[in-house]
Amino acid sequence: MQIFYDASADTLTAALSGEIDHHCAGSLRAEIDAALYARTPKILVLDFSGVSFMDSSGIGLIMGRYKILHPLGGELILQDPAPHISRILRLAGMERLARIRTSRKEVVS
Amino acid sequence: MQIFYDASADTLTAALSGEIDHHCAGSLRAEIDAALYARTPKILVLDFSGVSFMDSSGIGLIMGRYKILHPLGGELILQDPAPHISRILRLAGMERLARIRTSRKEVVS
Amino acid sequence: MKILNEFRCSFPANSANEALARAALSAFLIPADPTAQELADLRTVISEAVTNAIVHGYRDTEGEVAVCLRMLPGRVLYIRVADKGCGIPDVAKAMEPLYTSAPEEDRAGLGFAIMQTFTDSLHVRSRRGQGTVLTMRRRLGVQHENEA
Amino acid sequence: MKILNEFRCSFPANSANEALARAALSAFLIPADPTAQELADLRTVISEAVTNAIVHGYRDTEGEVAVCLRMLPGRVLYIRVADKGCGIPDVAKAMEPLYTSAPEEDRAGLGFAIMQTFTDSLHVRSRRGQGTVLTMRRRLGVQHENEA
Ligand SMILES: Nc1ncnc2c1ncn2[C@@H]1O[C@H](COP(=O)(O)OP(=O)(O)O)[C@@H](O)[C@H]1O
Ligand SMILES: Nc1ncnc2c1ncn2[C@@H]1O[C@H](COP(=O)(O)OP(=O)(O)O)[C@@H](O)[C@H]1O
Repeated sequence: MQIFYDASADTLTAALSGEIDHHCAGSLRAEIDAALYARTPKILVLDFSGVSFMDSSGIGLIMGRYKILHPLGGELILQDPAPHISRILRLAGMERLARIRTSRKEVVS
Repeated sequence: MQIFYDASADTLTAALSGEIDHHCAGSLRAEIDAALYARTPKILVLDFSGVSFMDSSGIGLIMGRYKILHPLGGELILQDPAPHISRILRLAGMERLARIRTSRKEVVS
Repeated sequence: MKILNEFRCSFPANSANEALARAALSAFLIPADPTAQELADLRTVISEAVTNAIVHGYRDTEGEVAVCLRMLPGRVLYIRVADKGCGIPDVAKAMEPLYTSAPEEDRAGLGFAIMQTFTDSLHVRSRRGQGTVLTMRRRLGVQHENEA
Repeated sequence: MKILNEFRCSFPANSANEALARAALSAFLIPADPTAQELADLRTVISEAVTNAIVHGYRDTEGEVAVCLRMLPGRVLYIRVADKGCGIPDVAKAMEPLYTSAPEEDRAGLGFAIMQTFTDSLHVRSRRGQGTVLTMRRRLGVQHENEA
Protein backbone atom coordinates (compact mmCIF):
# COMPACT_ATOMS: atom_id res chain seq x y z
CA MET A 1 0.00 0.00 0.00
CA GLN A 2 1.65 3.16 -1.22
CA ILE A 3 0.30 6.68 -0.90
CA PHE A 4 0.87 9.24 -3.60
CA TYR A 5 0.61 12.85 -2.55
CA ASP A 6 -0.23 15.90 -4.50
CA ALA A 7 -0.16 19.30 -2.83
CA SER A 8 -1.39 22.53 -4.35
CA ALA A 9 -2.10 25.80 -2.50
CA ASP A 10 -3.91 24.74 0.67
CA THR A 11 -5.04 21.32 -0.55
CA LEU A 12 -3.28 18.03 0.12
CA THR A 13 -4.42 15.06 -1.94
CA ALA A 14 -3.47 11.58 -0.77
CA ALA A 15 -4.17 8.86 -3.33
CA LEU A 16 -4.69 5.52 -1.61
CA SER A 17 -4.59 2.19 -3.37
CA GLY A 18 -5.11 -1.51 -2.89
CA GLU A 19 -7.03 -3.00 0.04
CA ILE A 20 -7.63 -0.95 3.18
CA ASP A 21 -8.04 -3.22 6.18
CA HIS A 22 -6.88 -3.31 9.78
CA HIS A 23 -3.54 -4.80 8.69
CA CYS A 24 -2.48 -1.71 6.78
CA ALA A 25 -4.57 0.94 8.60
CA GLY A 26 -1.89 1.62 11.20
CA SER A 27 0.83 2.50 8.74
CA LEU A 28 -1.59 4.48 6.57
CA ARG A 29 -2.58 6.49 9.60
CA ALA A 30 1.03 7.22 10.53
CA GLU A 31 1.91 8.23 6.97
CA ILE A 32 -1.09 10.48 6.42
CA ASP A 33 -0.72 12.14 9.79
CA ALA A 34 2.94 12.90 9.13
CA ALA A 35 1.93 14.63 5.89
CA LEU A 36 -0.94 16.42 7.64
CA TYR A 37 1.23 17.83 10.42
CA ALA A 38 3.99 18.79 7.97
CA ARG A 39 1.65 20.76 5.67
CA THR A 40 -1.40 21.60 7.76
CA PRO A 41 -3.56 21.90 4.63
CA LYS A 42 -6.99 23.50 4.68
CA ILE A 43 -8.38 20.65 2.61
CA LEU A 44 -7.40 16.99 2.76
CA VAL A 45 -8.56 14.96 -0.22
CA LEU A 46 -8.44 11.19 0.22
CA ASP A 47 -8.55 9.73 -3.27
CA PHE A 48 -10.12 6.26 -3.22
CA SER A 49 -10.06 5.66 -6.96
CA GLY A 50 -7.32 3.05 -6.59
CA VAL A 51 -8.86 1.33 -3.56
CA SER A 52 -10.29 -2.11 -4.35
CA PHE A 53 -11.45 -3.07 -0.86
CA MET A 54 -12.22 -1.27 2.38
CA ASP A 55 -13.82 -2.45 5.60
CA SER A 56 -14.66 -0.55 8.80
CA SER A 57 -10.96 -0.14 9.53
CA GLY A 58 -11.00 2.38 6.68
CA ILE A 59 -13.92 4.17 8.32
CA GLY A 60 -11.88 4.40 11.51
CA LEU A 61 -9.03 5.85 9.49
CA ILE A 62 -11.30 8.51 7.98
CA MET A 63 -12.90 9.37 11.32
CA GLY A 64 -9.49 9.73 12.93
CA ARG A 65 -8.25 12.13 10.23
CA TYR A 66 -11.48 14.11 10.55
CA LYS A 67 -10.86 14.50 14.28
CA ILE A 68 -7.48 16.05 13.56
CA LEU A 69 -8.62 18.33 10.74
CA HIS A 70 -11.92 19.59 12.11
CA PRO A 71 -10.66 21.43 15.20
CA LEU A 72 -8.15 23.23 12.92
CA GLY A 73 -10.92 24.36 10.60
CA GLY A 74 -9.83 21.92 7.91
CA GLU A 75 -12.10 20.13 5.47
CA LEU A 76 -12.11 16.51 4.38
CA ILE A 77 -13.03 15.29 0.90
CA LEU A 78 -13.46 11.63 -0.04
CA GLN A 79 -12.94 11.30 -3.75
CA ASP A 80 -13.96 8.68 -6.31
CA PRO A 81 -14.83 5.67 -4.17
CA ALA A 82 -15.88 2.53 -6.09
CA PRO A 83 -19.58 1.60 -5.68
CA HIS A 84 -19.01 -0.95 -2.89
CA ILE A 85 -16.83 1.51 -1.00
CA SER A 86 -19.47 4.21 -1.41
CA ARG A 87 -21.96 1.87 0.21
CA ILE A 88 -19.75 1.48 3.26
CA LEU A 89 -19.13 5.22 3.46
CA ARG A 90 -22.88 5.87 3.38
CA LEU A 91 -23.64 3.07 5.82
CA ALA A 92 -21.15 4.71 8.19
CA GLY A 93 -22.68 8.16 7.67
CA MET A 94 -19.42 9.60 6.38
CA GLU A 95 -21.30 12.25 4.37
CA ARG A 96 -21.88 14.00 7.71
CA LEU A 97 -18.13 14.46 8.22
CA ALA A 98 -16.87 14.81 4.70
CA ARG A 99 -17.79 15.70 1.17
CA ILE A 100 -17.94 12.62 -1.05
CA ARG A 101 -17.15 13.67 -4.56
CA THR A 102 -16.64 12.24 -8.00
CA SER A 103 -13.93 13.82 -10.06
CA ARG A 104 -14.36 11.70 -13.14
CA LYS A 105 -15.10 13.92 -16.08
CA GLU A 106 -17.31 12.97 -18.96
CA VAL A 107 -15.27 12.37 -22.05
CA VAL A 108 -16.30 14.90 -24.66
CA SER A 109 -15.52 13.68 -28.13
CA MET B 1 -14.22 -22.82 -19.47
CA GLN B 2 -15.46 -22.19 -22.98
CA ILE B 3 -13.84 -23.41 -26.17
CA PHE B 4 -13.90 -21.33 -29.31
CA TYR B 5 -13.45 -23.18 -32.56
CA ASP B 6 -12.14 -22.04 -35.87
CA ALA B 7 -12.12 -24.42 -38.82
CA SER B 8 -10.46 -23.78 -42.16
CA ALA B 9 -9.69 -26.38 -44.83
CA ASP B 10 -8.31 -29.36 -42.92
CA THR B 11 -7.35 -27.48 -39.75
CA LEU B 12 -9.44 -27.25 -36.59
CA THR B 13 -8.34 -24.66 -34.04
CA ALA B 14 -9.70 -24.95 -30.51
CA ALA B 15 -8.98 -21.93 -28.34
CA LEU B 16 -8.93 -22.90 -24.66
CA SER B 17 -9.12 -20.42 -21.82
CA GLY B 18 -8.98 -20.10 -18.07
CA GLU B 19 -7.53 -22.76 -15.78
CA ILE B 20 -7.09 -26.33 -17.04
CA ASP B 21 -7.18 -28.76 -14.16
CA HIS B 22 -8.73 -32.14 -13.40
CA HIS B 23 -12.03 -30.46 -12.55
CA CYS B 24 -12.61 -29.20 -16.09
CA ALA B 25 -10.52 -31.75 -18.04
CA GLY B 26 -13.39 -34.21 -18.41
CA SER B 27 -15.75 -31.78 -20.09
CA LEU B 28 -12.95 -30.32 -22.23
CA ARG B 29 -12.14 -33.81 -23.41
CA ALA B 30 -15.75 -34.56 -24.32
CA GLU B 31 -16.13 -31.27 -26.17
CA ILE B 32 -12.92 -31.48 -28.15
CA ASP B 33 -13.51 -35.10 -29.07
CA ALA B 34 -17.00 -34.33 -30.34
CA ALA B 35 -15.51 -31.65 -32.62
CA LEU B 36 -12.70 -34.00 -33.67
CA TYR B 37 -15.02 -36.81 -34.68
CA ALA B 38 -17.41 -34.42 -36.43
CA ARG B 39 -14.70 -32.83 -38.59
CA THR B 40 -11.80 -35.32 -38.63
CA PRO B 41 -9.32 -32.51 -39.36
CA LYS B 42 -5.79 -33.24 -40.54
CA ILE B 43 -4.43 -30.69 -38.06
CA LEU B 44 -5.73 -29.93 -34.57
CA VAL B 45 -4.44 -26.68 -33.11
CA LEU B 46 -4.92 -26.26 -29.39
CA ASP B 47 -4.57 -22.55 -28.71
CA PHE B 48 -3.31 -21.96 -25.16
CA SER B 49 -3.03 -18.17 -25.39
CA GLY B 50 -6.01 -17.73 -23.06
CA VAL B 51 -4.96 -20.40 -20.56
CA SER B 52 -3.75 -18.98 -17.25
CA PHE B 53 -3.04 -22.27 -15.45
CA MET B 54 -2.48 -25.88 -16.41
CA ASP B 55 -1.33 -28.87 -14.41
CA SER B 56 -0.67 -32.48 -15.47
CA SER B 57 -4.39 -32.97 -16.09
CA GLY B 58 -3.84 -30.76 -19.15
CA ILE B 59 -0.95 -33.00 -20.22
CA GLY B 60 -3.27 -35.99 -19.99
CA LEU B 61 -5.77 -34.10 -22.11
CA ILE B 62 -3.15 -33.43 -24.80
CA MET B 63 -1.83 -37.00 -24.75
CA GLY B 64 -5.36 -38.36 -25.11
CA ARG B 65 -6.10 -36.17 -28.15
CA TYR B 66 -2.78 -37.20 -29.66
CA LYS B 67 -3.74 -40.85 -29.30
CA ILE B 68 -6.89 -40.22 -31.33
CA LEU B 69 -5.27 -38.08 -34.04
CA HIS B 70 -2.05 -39.96 -34.60
CA PRO B 71 -3.46 -43.28 -35.89
CA LEU B 72 -5.54 -41.26 -38.37
CA GLY B 73 -2.44 -39.50 -39.68
CA GLY B 74 -3.46 -36.24 -38.00
CA GLU B 75 -1.10 -33.66 -36.55
CA LEU B 76 -1.28 -31.79 -33.24
CA ILE B 77 -0.10 -28.22 -32.72
CA LEU B 78 0.11 -26.53 -29.32
CA GLN B 79 -0.05 -22.82 -29.86
CA ASP B 80 1.00 -19.82 -27.76
CA PRO B 81 1.39 -21.29 -24.28
CA ALA B 82 2.38 -18.81 -21.54
CA PRO B 83 5.91 -19.33 -20.16
CA HIS B 84 4.84 -21.39 -17.14
CA ILE B 85 2.68 -23.61 -19.35
CA SER B 86 5.58 -24.03 -21.78
CA ARG B 87 7.67 -25.30 -18.88
CA ILE B 88 5.12 -27.99 -18.10
CA LEU B 89 4.81 -28.97 -21.75
CA ARG B 90 8.59 -29.36 -21.99
CA LEU B 91 8.84 -31.17 -18.65
CA ALA B 92 6.27 -33.63 -20.01
CA GLY B 93 8.13 -34.02 -23.31
CA MET B 94 5.17 -32.82 -25.33
CA GLU B 95 7.46 -31.63 -28.14
CA ARG B 96 7.82 -35.31 -29.05
CA LEU B 97 4.10 -35.59 -29.80
CA ALA B 98 3.23 -32.14 -31.02
CA ARG B 99 4.61 -29.01 -32.53
CA ILE B 100 4.72 -26.16 -30.03
CA ARG B 101 4.43 -22.92 -31.89
CA THR B 102 4.15 -19.23 -31.30
CA SER B 103 1.79 -17.38 -33.58
CA ARG B 104 2.42 -13.93 -32.17
CA LYS B 105 3.68 -11.71 -34.92
CA GLU B 106 6.14 -8.92 -34.44
CA VAL B 107 4.47 -5.58 -34.82
CA VAL B 108 6.02 -3.81 -37.79
CA SER B 109 5.49 -0.10 -37.62
CA MET C 1 -29.37 -29.56 6.44
CA LYS C 2 -27.36 -30.87 3.56
CA ILE C 3 -23.99 -29.17 3.13
CA LEU C 4 -23.14 -28.75 -0.54
CA ASN C 5 -19.57 -27.67 0.04
CA GLU C 6 -17.50 -26.74 3.06
CA PHE C 7 -14.15 -25.07 3.55
CA ARG C 8 -12.63 -24.98 7.02
CA CYS C 9 -9.47 -23.13 7.75
CA SER C 10 -7.47 -21.80 10.66
CA PHE C 11 -4.52 -19.47 10.98
CA PRO C 12 -2.70 -17.48 13.65
CA ALA C 13 -4.20 -14.18 14.82
CA ASN C 14 -1.87 -12.16 12.66
CA SER C 15 -3.28 -9.16 10.83
CA ALA C 16 -1.60 -10.24 7.57
CA ASN C 17 -4.07 -13.12 7.50
CA GLU C 18 -7.10 -10.84 7.17
CA ALA C 19 -6.42 -10.70 3.42
CA LEU C 20 -6.01 -14.47 3.34
CA ALA C 21 -9.48 -14.94 4.84
CA ARG C 22 -10.96 -12.64 2.19
CA ALA C 23 -9.17 -14.55 -0.57
CA ALA C 24 -10.49 -17.87 0.76
CA LEU C 25 -14.00 -16.48 0.85
CA SER C 26 -13.73 -15.21 -2.73
CA ALA C 27 -12.43 -18.53 -4.01
CA PHE C 28 -15.14 -20.43 -2.15
CA LEU C 29 -17.89 -18.18 -3.44
CA ILE C 30 -16.81 -17.78 -7.09
CA PRO C 31 -18.25 -21.13 -8.29
CA ALA C 32 -21.69 -19.94 -7.11
CA ASP C 33 -21.33 -17.01 -9.51
CA PRO C 34 -22.22 -14.22 -7.05
CA THR C 35 -22.87 -10.68 -8.20
CA ALA C 36 -20.05 -8.18 -7.74
CA GLN C 37 -22.02 -6.64 -4.90
CA GLU C 38 -22.61 -9.94 -3.12
CA LEU C 39 -18.93 -10.74 -3.38
CA ALA C 40 -17.90 -7.30 -2.10
CA ASP C 41 -20.41 -7.47 0.79
CA LEU C 42 -19.28 -10.90 1.89
CA ARG C 43 -15.59 -10.08 1.62
CA THR C 44 -16.30 -7.14 3.92
CA VAL C 45 -18.22 -9.36 6.33
CA ILE C 46 -15.45 -11.92 6.70
CA SER C 47 -12.89 -9.17 7.00
CA GLU C 48 -14.82 -7.59 9.89
CA ALA C 49 -15.27 -10.89 11.71
CA VAL C 50 -11.67 -12.04 11.35
CA THR C 51 -10.34 -8.58 12.24
CA ASN C 52 -12.42 -8.59 15.42
CA ALA C 53 -11.05 -11.97 16.44
CA ILE C 54 -7.50 -10.68 15.91
CA VAL C 55 -7.89 -7.16 17.32
CA HIS C 56 -10.28 -7.79 20.19
CA GLY C 57 -10.42 -11.53 20.82
CA TYR C 58 -6.66 -11.99 21.05
CA ARG C 59 -5.72 -8.41 21.92
CA ASP C 60 -1.95 -8.57 22.66
CA THR C 61 -2.03 -12.35 22.89
CA GLU C 62 -1.52 -15.15 20.41
CA GLY C 63 -4.08 -17.63 19.22
CA GLU C 64 -5.85 -19.26 16.31
CA VAL C 65 -8.76 -17.97 14.29
CA ALA C 66 -10.99 -20.66 12.77
CA VAL C 67 -13.21 -20.00 9.79
CA CYS C 68 -15.81 -22.33 8.34
CA LEU C 69 -17.58 -21.57 5.09
CA ARG C 70 -20.49 -23.66 3.86
CA MET C 71 -22.67 -23.58 0.82
CA LEU C 72 -26.17 -24.69 1.80
CA PRO C 73 -29.15 -25.50 -0.41
CA GLY C 74 -30.99 -22.48 -1.79
CA ARG C 75 -27.74 -20.62 -2.42
CA VAL C 76 -27.24 -19.84 1.26
CA LEU C 77 -23.69 -19.05 2.32
CA TYR C 78 -22.93 -19.89 5.95
CA ILE C 79 -19.92 -18.25 7.61
CA ARG C 80 -18.58 -19.13 11.04
CA VAL C 81 -15.65 -17.29 12.58
CA ALA C 82 -14.39 -18.47 15.95
CA ASP C 83 -11.68 -17.38 18.33
CA LYS C 84 -10.63 -18.71 21.73
CA GLY C 85 -9.82 -15.25 22.98
CA CYS C 86 -11.12 -13.02 25.76
CA GLY C 87 -14.81 -13.18 24.87
CA ILE C 88 -17.29 -10.30 24.79
CA PRO C 89 -18.51 -9.26 28.25
CA ASP C 90 -21.67 -7.51 26.98
CA VAL C 91 -22.77 -8.64 23.53
CA ALA C 92 -25.73 -6.24 23.30
CA LYS C 93 -23.49 -3.29 23.98
CA ALA C 94 -20.78 -4.56 21.63
CA MET C 95 -23.33 -4.69 18.83
CA GLU C 96 -24.41 -1.06 19.22
CA PRO C 97 -23.30 0.96 16.21
CA LEU C 98 -20.26 3.13 16.99
CA TYR C 99 -19.46 1.29 20.21
CA THR C 100 -15.83 0.27 20.33
CA SER C 101 -13.55 -0.73 23.18
CA ALA C 102 -10.53 0.46 21.18
CA PRO C 103 -11.19 4.06 20.08
CA GLU C 104 -7.53 4.96 20.59
CA GLU C 105 -6.70 2.62 17.72
CA ASP C 106 -9.09 4.35 15.37
CA ARG C 107 -11.59 1.50 15.46
CA ALA C 108 -14.91 2.86 14.18
CA GLY C 109 -17.23 0.59 16.16
CA LEU C 110 -19.03 -0.37 12.96
CA GLY C 111 -17.89 -3.95 12.44
CA PHE C 112 -21.07 -5.50 13.82
CA ALA C 113 -23.27 -2.96 12.02
CA ILE C 114 -21.66 -3.88 8.71
CA MET C 115 -21.92 -7.61 9.38
CA GLN C 116 -25.61 -7.21 10.22
CA THR C 117 -26.35 -5.08 7.18
CA PHE C 118 -24.60 -7.40 4.78
CA THR C 119 -26.00 -10.72 6.05
CA ASP C 120 -29.49 -12.13 6.55
CA SER C 121 -28.72 -13.43 10.02
CA LEU C 122 -25.95 -12.99 12.55
CA HIS C 123 -25.57 -14.98 15.73
CA VAL C 124 -23.00 -14.34 18.45
CA ARG C 125 -22.01 -16.84 21.10
CA SER C 126 -19.39 -15.57 23.49
CA ARG C 127 -18.06 -16.49 26.91
CA ARG C 128 -15.67 -14.42 28.96
CA GLY C 129 -12.22 -15.97 28.82
CA GLN C 130 -13.37 -18.69 26.43
CA GLY C 131 -13.82 -16.94 23.14
CA THR C 132 -16.37 -15.92 20.59
CA VAL C 133 -18.17 -17.67 17.76
CA LEU C 134 -19.99 -15.69 15.08
CA THR C 135 -22.31 -17.46 12.67
CA MET C 136 -23.82 -15.66 9.74
CA ARG C 137 -25.93 -16.55 6.73
CA ARG C 138 -26.56 -14.79 3.50
CA ARG C 139 -28.74 -16.02 0.69
CA LEU C 140 -27.39 -15.21 -2.74
CA GLY C 141 -29.71 -13.97 -5.47
CA VAL C 142 -30.90 -16.31 -8.18
CA GLN C 143 -28.18 -17.33 -10.54
CA HIS C 144 -28.14 -15.50 -13.82
CA GLU C 145 -27.90 -17.40 -17.04
CA ASN C 146 -24.73 -16.67 -18.97
CA GLU C 147 -25.42 -13.42 -20.66
CA ALA C 148 -24.07 -13.21 -24.16
CA MET D 1 11.61 -24.94 13.72
CA LYS D 2 9.86 -21.66 14.17
CA ILE D 3 6.70 -21.34 12.09
CA LEU D 4 6.31 -17.80 10.80
CA ASN D 5 2.80 -18.28 9.50
CA GLU D 6 0.50 -21.24 9.04
CA PHE D 7 -2.74 -21.81 7.16
CA ARG D 8 -4.61 -25.05 7.65
CA CYS D 9 -7.66 -25.91 5.67
CA SER D 10 -9.83 -28.87 4.80
CA PHE D 11 -12.58 -29.47 2.29
CA PRO D 12 -14.50 -32.36 0.74
CA ALA D 13 -12.86 -34.34 -2.06
CA ASN D 14 -14.77 -32.50 -4.74
CA SER D 15 -12.91 -31.51 -7.89
CA ALA D 16 -14.32 -27.98 -7.72
CA ASN D 17 -12.10 -27.47 -4.67
CA GLU D 18 -8.88 -27.92 -6.63
CA ALA D 19 -9.14 -24.27 -7.66
CA LEU D 20 -9.86 -23.31 -4.04
CA ALA D 21 -6.62 -24.95 -2.89
CA ARG D 22 -4.68 -23.02 -5.54
CA ALA D 23 -6.32 -19.78 -4.48
CA ALA D 24 -5.43 -20.42 -0.83
CA LEU D 25 -1.84 -21.12 -1.78
CA SER D 26 -1.63 -17.91 -3.81
CA ALA D 27 -3.06 -15.81 -1.00
CA PHE D 28 -0.73 -17.41 1.54
CA LEU D 29 2.33 -16.90 -0.64
CA ILE D 30 1.68 -13.36 -1.93
CA PRO D 31 2.95 -11.57 1.22
CA ALA D 32 6.33 -13.28 0.68
CA ASP D 33 6.47 -11.58 -2.72
CA PRO D 34 7.33 -14.66 -4.81
CA THR D 35 8.42 -14.40 -8.44
CA ALA D 36 5.78 -15.16 -11.06
CA GLN D 37 7.55 -18.44 -11.73
CA GLU D 38 7.65 -19.47 -8.07
CA LEU D 39 3.96 -18.72 -7.75
CA ALA D 40 3.11 -20.65 -10.92
CA ASP D 41 5.27 -23.63 -9.86
CA LEU D 42 3.73 -23.83 -6.42
CA ARG D 43 0.18 -23.44 -7.66
CA THR D 44 0.90 -26.40 -9.93
CA VAL D 45 2.36 -28.40 -7.06
CA ILE D 46 -0.66 -27.93 -4.79
CA SER D 47 -3.00 -28.64 -7.67
CA GLU D 48 -1.25 -31.97 -8.38
CA ALA D 49 -1.28 -33.02 -4.74
CA VAL D 50 -4.90 -32.10 -4.09
CA THR D 51 -6.03 -33.64 -7.38
CA ASN D 52 -4.30 -36.91 -6.48
CA ALA D 53 -6.06 -37.00 -3.12
CA ILE D 54 -9.40 -36.48 -4.86
CA VAL D 55 -8.86 -38.68 -7.94
CA HIS D 56 -6.87 -41.53 -6.45
CA GLY D 57 -7.12 -41.30 -2.66
CA TYR D 58 -10.90 -41.09 -2.59
CA ARG D 59 -11.62 -42.68 -5.98
CA ASP D 60 -15.44 -43.04 -6.07
CA THR D 61 -15.73 -42.41 -2.33
CA GLU D 62 -16.20 -39.32 -0.20
CA GLY D 63 -13.76 -37.82 2.23
CA GLU D 64 -11.82 -34.79 3.37
CA VAL D 65 -8.62 -33.36 2.00
CA ALA D 66 -6.48 -31.49 4.52
CA VAL D 67 -3.90 -28.93 3.47
CA CYS D 68 -1.37 -27.23 5.71
CA LEU D 69 0.80 -24.38 4.46
CA ARG D 70 3.63 -22.97 6.54
CA MET D 71 6.13 -20.23 6.04
CA LEU D 72 9.39 -21.24 7.70
CA PRO D 73 12.52 -19.17 8.32
CA GLY D 74 14.76 -18.67 5.30
CA ARG D 75 11.76 -18.19 3.00
CA VAL D 76 10.94 -21.90 2.98
CA LEU D 77 7.37 -22.81 2.07
CA TYR D 78 6.16 -26.06 3.59
CA ILE D 79 3.14 -27.78 2.03
CA ARG D 80 1.36 -30.79 3.48
CA VAL D 81 -1.56 -32.45 1.71
CA ALA D 82 -3.26 -35.35 3.44
CA ASP D 83 -6.11 -37.66 2.62
CA LYS D 84 -7.63 -40.57 4.53
CA GLY D 85 -8.26 -42.50 1.34
CA CYS D 86 -7.07 -45.81 -0.07
CA GLY D 87 -3.35 -45.22 0.27
CA ILE D 88 -0.63 -46.03 -2.26
CA PRO D 89 0.30 -49.72 -2.38
CA ASP D 90 3.71 -49.15 -4.01
CA VAL D 91 5.07 -45.64 -3.56
CA ALA D 92 8.24 -46.21 -5.61
CA LYS D 93 6.20 -47.33 -8.58
CA ALA D 94 3.66 -44.53 -8.15
CA MET D 95 6.47 -42.01 -8.35
CA GLU D 96 7.81 -43.29 -11.67
CA PRO D 97 7.20 -40.74 -14.40
CA LEU D 98 4.30 -41.72 -16.66
CA TYR D 99 3.00 -44.37 -14.26
CA THR D 100 -0.69 -43.93 -13.62
CA SER D 101 -3.32 -46.27 -12.30
CA ALA D 102 -6.01 -44.34 -14.21
CA PRO D 103 -4.92 -44.17 -17.88
CA GLU D 104 -8.53 -44.55 -19.05
CA GLU D 105 -9.24 -41.16 -17.46
CA ASP D 106 -6.46 -39.48 -19.40
CA ARG D 107 -4.23 -39.14 -16.34
CA ALA D 108 -0.71 -38.49 -17.57
CA GLY D 109 1.17 -40.09 -14.70
CA LEU D 110 3.21 -36.93 -14.27
CA GLY D 111 1.84 -35.53 -11.02
CA PHE D 112 4.71 -36.79 -8.88
CA ALA D 113 7.30 -35.81 -11.50
CA ILE D 114 5.97 -32.24 -11.49
CA MET D 115 5.84 -32.07 -7.71
CA GLN D 116 9.45 -33.29 -7.51
CA THR D 117 10.69 -30.89 -10.16
CA PHE D 118 9.00 -27.88 -8.61
CA THR D 119 9.97 -28.49 -4.97
CA ASP D 120 13.26 -28.95 -3.12
CA SER D 121 12.01 -31.96 -1.18
CA LEU D 122 9.01 -34.27 -1.35
CA HIS D 123 8.15 -36.88 1.22
CA VAL D 124 5.35 -39.43 0.91
CA ARG D 125 3.89 -41.36 3.80
CA SER D 126 1.13 -43.74 2.79
CA ARG D 127 -0.62 -46.74 4.27
CA ARG D 128 -3.04 -48.99 2.49
CA GLY D 129 -6.58 -48.23 3.55
CA GLN D 130 -5.42 -45.39 5.80
CA GLY D 131 -4.47 -42.64 3.44
CA THR D 132 -1.57 -40.60 2.19
CA VAL D 133 0.36 -37.61 3.47
CA LEU D 134 2.63 -35.62 1.17
CA THR D 135 5.02 -33.07 2.61
CA MET D 136 6.99 -30.76 0.40
CA ARG D 137 9.32 -27.83 0.85
CA ARG D 138 10.45 -25.15 -1.51
CA ARG D 139 12.81 -22.33 -0.68
CA LEU D 140 11.90 -19.07 -2.36
CA GLY D 141 14.61 -16.91 -3.91
CA VAL D 142 15.88 -13.85 -2.10
CA GLN D 143 13.33 -11.11 -1.91
CA HIS D 144 13.84 -8.38 -4.45
CA GLU D 145 13.78 -4.81 -3.36
CA ASN D 146 10.94 -2.84 -4.87
CA GLU D 147 12.13 -2.08 -8.33
CA ALA D 148 11.25 1.34 -9.57
N1 LIG E 1 -14.11 -11.57 18.73
C1 LIG E 1 -14.24 -10.64 19.71
N2 LIG E 1 -13.69 -10.86 20.92
C2 LIG E 1 -13.81 -9.93 21.90
N3 LIG E 1 -14.46 -8.76 21.77
C3 LIG E 1 -15.03 -8.48 20.58
C4 LIG E 1 -14.96 -9.40 19.50
N4 LIG E 1 -15.62 -8.87 18.45
C5 LIG E 1 -16.10 -7.68 18.86
N5 LIG E 1 -15.74 -7.43 20.16
C6 LIG E 1 -16.12 -6.25 20.96
O1 LIG E 1 -17.20 -5.59 20.31
C7 LIG E 1 -16.86 -4.23 20.04
C8 LIG E 1 -17.56 -3.75 18.81
O2 LIG E 1 -17.10 -4.45 17.67
P1 LIG E 1 -17.24 -3.79 16.23
O3 LIG E 1 -18.65 -3.37 16.03
O4 LIG E 1 -16.71 -4.76 15.23
O5 LIG E 1 -16.33 -2.49 16.26
P2 LIG E 1 -14.74 -2.29 16.33
O6 LIG E 1 -14.05 -3.54 15.87
O7 LIG E 1 -14.50 -1.14 15.44
O8 LIG E 1 -14.40 -2.01 17.76
C9 LIG E 1 -15.35 -4.24 19.97
O9 LIG E 1 -14.81 -2.95 20.19
C10 LIG E 1 -14.99 -5.23 21.06
O10 LIG E 1 -15.06 -4.64 22.33
N1 LIG F 1 -3.25 -39.59 -2.70
C1 LIG F 1 -3.15 -40.75 -3.37
N2 LIG F 1 -3.84 -41.84 -2.97
C2 LIG F 1 -3.75 -43.01 -3.63
N3 LIG F 1 -2.98 -43.20 -4.73
C3 LIG F 1 -2.27 -42.16 -5.19
C4 LIG F 1 -2.31 -40.88 -4.54
N4 LIG F 1 -1.49 -40.06 -5.22
C5 LIG F 1 -0.97 -40.76 -6.24
N5 LIG F 1 -1.42 -42.03 -6.22
C6 LIG F 1 -1.04 -43.11 -7.16
O1 LIG F 1 0.15 -42.71 -7.82
C7 LIG F 1 -0.05 -42.73 -9.23
C8 LIG F 1 0.82 -41.70 -9.90
O2 LIG F 1 0.41 -40.39 -9.52
P1 LIG F 1 0.78 -39.15 -10.43
O3 LIG F 1 2.23 -39.18 -10.75
O4 LIG F 1 0.27 -37.92 -9.77
O5 LIG F 1 -0.02 -39.42 -11.79
P2 LIG F 1 -1.59 -39.38 -12.14
O6 LIG F 1 -2.32 -38.59 -11.11
O7 LIG F 1 -1.64 -38.75 -13.46
O8 LIG F 1 -2.05 -40.81 -12.15
C9 LIG F 1 -1.53 -42.53 -9.42
O9 LIG F 1 -1.98 -42.99 -10.67
C10 LIG F 1 -2.08 -43.34 -8.25
O10 LIG F 1 -2.10 -44.72 -8.53
